[in-house]
Amino acid sequence: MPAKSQQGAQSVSVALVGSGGAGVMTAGTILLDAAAKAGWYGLMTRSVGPQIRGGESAALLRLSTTPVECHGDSFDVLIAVDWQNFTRFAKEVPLSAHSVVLADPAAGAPPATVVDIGLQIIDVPMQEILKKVAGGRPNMLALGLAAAVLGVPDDIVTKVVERRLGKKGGEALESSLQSVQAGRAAAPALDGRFTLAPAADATATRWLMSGNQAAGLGALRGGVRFVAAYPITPATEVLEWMAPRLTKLGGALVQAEDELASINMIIGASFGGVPSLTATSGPGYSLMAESIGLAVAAEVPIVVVNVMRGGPSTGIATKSEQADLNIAVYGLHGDAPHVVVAPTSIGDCAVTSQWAVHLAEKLQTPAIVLSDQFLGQAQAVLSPPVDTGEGPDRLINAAPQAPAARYEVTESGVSPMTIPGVAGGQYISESLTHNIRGRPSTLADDHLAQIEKRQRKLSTFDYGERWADIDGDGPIAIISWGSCCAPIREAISRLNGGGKDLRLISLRLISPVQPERMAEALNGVKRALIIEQSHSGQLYRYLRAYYDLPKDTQCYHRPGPLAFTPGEIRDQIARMQ
Amino acid sequence: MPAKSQQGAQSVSVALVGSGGAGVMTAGTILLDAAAKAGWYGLMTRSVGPQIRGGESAALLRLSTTPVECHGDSFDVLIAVDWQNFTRFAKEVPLSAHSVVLADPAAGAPPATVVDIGLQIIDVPMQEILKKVAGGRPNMLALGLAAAVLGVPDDIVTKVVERRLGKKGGEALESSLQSVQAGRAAAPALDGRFTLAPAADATATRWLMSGNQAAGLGALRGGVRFVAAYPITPATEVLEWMAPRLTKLGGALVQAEDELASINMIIGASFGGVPSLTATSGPGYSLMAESIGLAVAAEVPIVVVNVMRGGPSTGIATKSEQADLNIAVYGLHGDAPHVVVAPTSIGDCAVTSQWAVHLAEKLQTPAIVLSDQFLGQAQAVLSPPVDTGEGPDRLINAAPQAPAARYEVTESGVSPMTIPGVAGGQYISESLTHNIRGRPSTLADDHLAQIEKRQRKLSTFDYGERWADIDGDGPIAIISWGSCCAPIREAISRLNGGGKDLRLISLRLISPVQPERMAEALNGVKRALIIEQSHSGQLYRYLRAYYDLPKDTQCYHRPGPLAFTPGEIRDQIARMQ
Amino acid sequence: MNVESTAALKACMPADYKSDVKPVWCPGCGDYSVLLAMQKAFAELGTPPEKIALITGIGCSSRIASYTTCYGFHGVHGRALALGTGVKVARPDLTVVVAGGDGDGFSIGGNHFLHACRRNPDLTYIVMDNQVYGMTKGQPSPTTDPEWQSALAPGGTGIRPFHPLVIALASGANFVARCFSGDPNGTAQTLVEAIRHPGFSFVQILSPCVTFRPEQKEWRKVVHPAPVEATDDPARAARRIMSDDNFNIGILYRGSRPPYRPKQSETKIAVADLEREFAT
Amino acid sequence: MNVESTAALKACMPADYKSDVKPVWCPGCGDYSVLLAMQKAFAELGTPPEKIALITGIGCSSRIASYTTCYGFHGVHGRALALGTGVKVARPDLTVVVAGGDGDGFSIGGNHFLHACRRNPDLTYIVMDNQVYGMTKGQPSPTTDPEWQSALAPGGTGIRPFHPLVIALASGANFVARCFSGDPNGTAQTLVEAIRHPGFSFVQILSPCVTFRPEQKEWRKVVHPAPVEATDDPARAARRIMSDDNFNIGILYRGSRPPYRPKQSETKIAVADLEREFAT
Ligand SMILES: Cc1ncc(C[n+]2csc(CCOP(=O)(O)OP(=O)(O)O)c2C)c(N)n1
Ligand SMILES: Cc1ncc(C[n+]2csc(CCOP(=O)(O)OP(=O)(O)O)c2C)c(N)n1
Ligand code: SF4
Ligand code: SF4
Ligand SMILES: [Mg+2]
Ligand SMILES: [Mg+2]
Repeated sequence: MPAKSQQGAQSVSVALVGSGGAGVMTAGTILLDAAAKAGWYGLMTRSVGPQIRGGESAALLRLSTTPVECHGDSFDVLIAVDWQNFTRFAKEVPLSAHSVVLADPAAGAPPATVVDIGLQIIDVPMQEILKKVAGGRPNMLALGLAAAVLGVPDDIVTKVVERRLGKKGGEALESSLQSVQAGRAAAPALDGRFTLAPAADATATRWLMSGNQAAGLGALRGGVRFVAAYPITPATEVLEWMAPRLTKLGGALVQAEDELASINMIIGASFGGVPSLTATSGPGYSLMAESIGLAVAAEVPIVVVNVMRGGPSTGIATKSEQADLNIAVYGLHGDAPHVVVAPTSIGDCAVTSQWAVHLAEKLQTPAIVLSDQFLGQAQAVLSPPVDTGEGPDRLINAAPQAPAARYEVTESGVSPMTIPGVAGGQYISESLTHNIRGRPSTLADDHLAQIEKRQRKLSTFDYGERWADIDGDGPIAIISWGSCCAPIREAISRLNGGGKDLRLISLRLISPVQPERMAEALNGVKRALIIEQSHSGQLYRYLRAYYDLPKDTQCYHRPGPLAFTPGEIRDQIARMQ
Repeated sequence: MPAKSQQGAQSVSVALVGSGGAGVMTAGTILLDAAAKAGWYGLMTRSVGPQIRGGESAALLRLSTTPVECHGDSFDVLIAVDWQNFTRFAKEVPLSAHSVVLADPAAGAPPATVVDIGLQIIDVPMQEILKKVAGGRPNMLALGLAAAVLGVPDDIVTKVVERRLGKKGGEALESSLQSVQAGRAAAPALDGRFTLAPAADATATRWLMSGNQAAGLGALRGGVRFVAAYPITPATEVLEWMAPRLTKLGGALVQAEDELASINMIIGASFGGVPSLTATSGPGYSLMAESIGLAVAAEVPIVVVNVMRGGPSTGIATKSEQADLNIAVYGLHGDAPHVVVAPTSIGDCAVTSQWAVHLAEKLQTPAIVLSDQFLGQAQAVLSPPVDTGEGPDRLINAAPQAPAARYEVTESGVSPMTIPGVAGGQYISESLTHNIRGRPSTLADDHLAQIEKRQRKLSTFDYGERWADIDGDGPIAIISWGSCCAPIREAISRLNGGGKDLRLISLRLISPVQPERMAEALNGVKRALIIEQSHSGQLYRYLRAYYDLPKDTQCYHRPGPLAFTPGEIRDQIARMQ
Repeated sequence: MNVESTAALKACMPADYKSDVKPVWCPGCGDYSVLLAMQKAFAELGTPPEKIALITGIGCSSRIASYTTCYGFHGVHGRALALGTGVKVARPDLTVVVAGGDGDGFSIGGNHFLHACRRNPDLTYIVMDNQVYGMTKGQPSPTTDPEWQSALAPGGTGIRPFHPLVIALASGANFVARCFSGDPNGTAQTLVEAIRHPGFSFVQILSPCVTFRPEQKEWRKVVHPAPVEATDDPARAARRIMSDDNFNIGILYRGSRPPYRPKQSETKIAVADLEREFAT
Repeated sequence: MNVESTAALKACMPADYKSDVKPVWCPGCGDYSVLLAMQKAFAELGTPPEKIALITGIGCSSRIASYTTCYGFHGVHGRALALGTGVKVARPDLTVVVAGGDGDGFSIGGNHFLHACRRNPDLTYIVMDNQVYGMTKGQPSPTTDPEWQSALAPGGTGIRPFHPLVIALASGANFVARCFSGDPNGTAQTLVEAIRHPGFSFVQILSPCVTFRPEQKEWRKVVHPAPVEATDDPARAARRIMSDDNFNIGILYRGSRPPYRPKQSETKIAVADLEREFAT
């Protein structure tokens, strides 16, 4: 049930469902955009069926007076244009006895599972109403209904519809606007139960973006100017967002023939001196493993964004899971230390990917960004993620003395690099075990010296405070990462007393481990709970391998595809308290 | 210093060094073979330089009255045909003040590092001597020297030379035999210091084989009849040994275009009902990762032998390291449980690979055999590894009722499989998340049911006693694996009182973990020492993640390429005691 | 009717090869007709579904296996030909058909295509070519024309398209044909011949993606039968194909290379016989 | 003399491109002469070593980068063309030469070969073809004849050899030549032309493996200059190559496709300009 005050609700969840492809998604996007303009924050995810096009789909929105990055325990309002295949994604649209359903009786009776909840079902004769609108659109009618119920101002909705659908031309636009109005007119009076309160900082700048776009932006901010990639769900939008923008920045994106090519193309480009990135998901990441190891051994900076989806194998391409932690951390043959970072929120995809570029360049190593489908494909209205100002700070030897010692053993472990074109700096970037000059060697001493150097540069680097976000200082620590962080934050804030006995550690730096910082972060902690979306508890096992965790450490983990809800997590925490 | 009794030494180490390619290796092989015929056990490894052919090389032998699978702390006898590039592999031929060097003064002075040891250097004018033998061969002269020093009977050496070099024809054979005799005649009297005592069980059957051959034999015993592979050092011999033998057994080996093809070919063949295997090393294994995950998800039995070499990346192809444990255990995207086993000795490569076939087939999952270059390429004279009698015991539904539920959720977690060709059993072997009928599904329930089933079949299977070899029952446990086990066994037996306070756990089943058996194995243990050949302590971290180790657990680990010596390990153990 | 368990007992009908799974394909997708053609071909061949292994990669087109009643494998992206080769070598008694899309077969799977043509296993490879990555929502594939606009390649790729038939011939395919999904009967007939032909048979089927390449609906108007009979001279076939308009439909080449069969020795032995070689 | 730091100041000599690393190659290996030819070609081009990026895979032949004074990359097996494409796109100012063996380029690397030909980046690809895997001690490669005996393929592979030049032409290579390592001067001359030619230039160099294919020492006797001049008609070039004896040495095709350059927009912007699109 939405918290309701005199000023209206703090947050409201609305699901727009209906078959026929993009219809409800368009309505949802307009609603989200309008809400942003009206000063609210918000989140929209989509649920699609197996059909490539035209199958069932649902736009799942949550609008809020404060920043919001997860859905609630149940949806307040469900607007069903039709019920086609609703059962397929019913679990993604949890409803409660307090929910309200607006549905067209002409589209058939609501499914028994919905009726049985005992919620309020209000008939809205949508098809009937639309008969009166020339070219009437059910999705726009649903938009009008939702806007009315939530109290999103008319003029703002109209403006957004005009901007977004304007290119469709006069008549189409006109019937859309009329459908919206018809929806508004048909909306039932619900005592303002779902009307949103005004946002506290309604005039502050808001951005509407997905995590995948944010990751692209962060990479460009960090200095990436070359991308090679092979399309894969749910990472393709990172690439499709970057492609046209790179050409405007003087960079380039090459669609490679496969992931083996894309990873090697970026290694080549980075060897040439240009900060480079690829984006993929589990199956593609697996194919890149051998050559990520090459970048480790040859010490070539690269960034690989893995937007995790359900696994194993082809798995569930359109849904989220956090089960690629193992392969990201441990998935290279030989001893091959490298950097793994993970965004802690949708907006943080920008900050974390910018940081990844910086770390890769600074440490001359691959940096893996482990995002996930939820973060990547959710659309959010959020405060603009900061530009950290960090760029590709590569240690370059601009005036080399021959013979070049490309792999010189230095105290920091970082060896100055020369860039092709510069005389006297020639060297071979080498995949074989090599000596300081990059000459192949099978000597134990050379092998050890280079292996130690590569470990040292990672272990001794000062990653600063950004390794994790730490909230609270209670004796019970929750450790988590990625898209799990948002529902955990909400669960904590809901707990009695604002969860004062809790402390949340949202990890951003997964590898290398930070034992000292963790010890400090766990100072005073008696019990710990690790929360993650994997069946085998990958994060828990990893932390256990490398950190000294409190004796009483538990792990709550389960696979995808369903996202965690704040309520589900609150129950887990309550059990600890 | 070799243990010396009235009956002679228990074991003697001899290094034959010299440039010019295979010469000393041939001599070494003959010596090993002859020693076997004379009733001893033995081991031979080779050290080669970077040159593809004709570079420096060394045959490193150890002959013993009891089974032996590692070199000693130093070599007793070094026979140098010449000193070319000796420094490149000097670390692999440790010498002590008790060692004896036989060298031709005409080939130049011994390197200072050798002289400085203060050992006995005996001049043998090899070139001079060979002038008197038509077509004289330095390597055969070295063989004669070695045979004389060690006391390998003349007639046996002659017989082996005849058998092995017979095909070279009359004159070549004649000059070889004469060179051997010339060597014998030139051998200095060394007070029988390095004469081997007769073996205890001199008449027992002995086999001369490498670990790679043993792995091939085990696979064939287990029922493998299809192999697809791409050549790679140091795994190629598994394939080259199997290829002609498979054709004789009615099976087939296909050389694939790359590892992506080879792994998929064996998955296809196994789907077709034929137990299948591939063999590779780190770089090739990395490339297979995506499709090993396919075999996990689609539940297709396959065996992948990874003969580990130095890493990361191309690394050191010809030397041993144990740094692919991480990728073998954790290297698949998504939650993808599978079997990982590792041979504990050269002969055990046969037993472990046979077991791997059995487990893969029984559990319908990929089984990874983690061998290493030392085990794989060392030649040993050993007691014949047993045929365990285990075959491909796949759970087959021979009389299926349509509709087929290929991925039926069973208590054991193993779903009966139908084989193409059988009517009514048709199903789709599916890489997408699927329901029990193999139909693609994105439902949380189906996803969980199949993920749990795949974990359950591995976790609940009874692996029996073979999960580890446990020697001793003292309060200090040493846990190790692969080629480390042999020097550890020797170190323990050397320790005062035969290391009674020690207990050695040589792991054969790496994954899935066996917490109960380990707890039992660690019963009464106060302290533990984990020993492994990796820079990052991969085994230690893995055990820490999944097992409850004693509070006082230490890890001794370093990278390759040098093998551990018993003395090095004894020192580590001594520190614990 | 329980198709699966009775199929072997009676004459096969196209419907016997159709499963109860609803395709995920968009309404109007060319792949529906490919499925139909495949069913007709299997029925005409009279091979019962359990004797057919239909092996696919990943993509819209690669979903086809699920929609049949054959044994099938929906593997990973780009590796179907390797899977299929493994099946065929291990089980020469099965009819192996490998199918997928242009991205699956010519982009990520290009190497296996080259080497399958060369190796010449006795199987049939069907590529449903829509000149786009359908499944991932509209990126250019190797057969896409260089000017085609897309989010990933604004302004077009500028890259010359891959010519599957020419490459197939140059690498040694033993049977080469082009079909159009809009003609399921003709396609079925070609598939029958392709499957019957020994060795590696390659069939490119132009199969429109109505969602991301709606202009391909026009293909119906431009396809036409190949003006001449299939040749058994690869050079002539290549010349013809290189100079045709890419809409020439028919069997274009029939070769006579013997199919790949791994060597087998005359003398068979038991594993225990191998042990002798290790005795010292 | 410190070659590396003074190279840019003076006319380049072949010796300026030779490093102090001793090759691992067997005495008599054909690759020594390829190295010599490469040095001569670089000297004649006058490109200083620091402006050359020599990118290789894994194999005996792929060791060549170490033996020069150029910038180099000794990557992983089979991916040299992808590495080289990345270098060239990111750094169009560099002269990019990719080199390796027949296993590296046509077996594991076959897909990148196809797509590099098609994509046509301005680089030169040299394959030292010895029809064997030298580095791993003698297994058949795609160019090995089907009867060749080896431990891995007893009785021969029975598989038709891969024809690199035909595939290169069919996939769009812009310059195609065949050389023999035993003729370092001729090879050097061809390399000069290949490197100068815009777009993707492919040069197959027959380079004997004296250790695992000693019979290749006889190549010296059978190679002969191509009887006709290079053509600019790919079909004609293909026909000629398909019917020649595989020992025809010379430049066989010169095309005129413009090299690959990723699209660049006229208007340049700053990253901050992108932020506006997110504002609501
Ligand atoms: C290794 C890997 N990379 C990328 C993908 C994503 N992916 C799925 S299908 C596909 C392309 C499909 O195109 P095509 O083969 O032409 O089939 P179509 O959908 O057009 O029928 C891609 C890139 C994947 N599943 N696996
Ligand atoms: C992924 C991977 N697979 C296999 C190998 C082993 N390997 C190294 S070189 C080589 C083949 C070399 O043949 P070629 O490219 O013809 O070069 P050559 O040695 O004949 O010059 C192979 C298979 C490897 N290094 N990496
Ligand atoms: S996206 Fe294209 S190829 Fe895929 S199902 Fe739809 S129409 Fe067919
Ligand atoms: S093995 Fe062959 S290719 Fe390799 S270096 Fe020796 S001769 Fe040359
Ligand atoms: Mg397609
Ligand atoms: Mg070769």
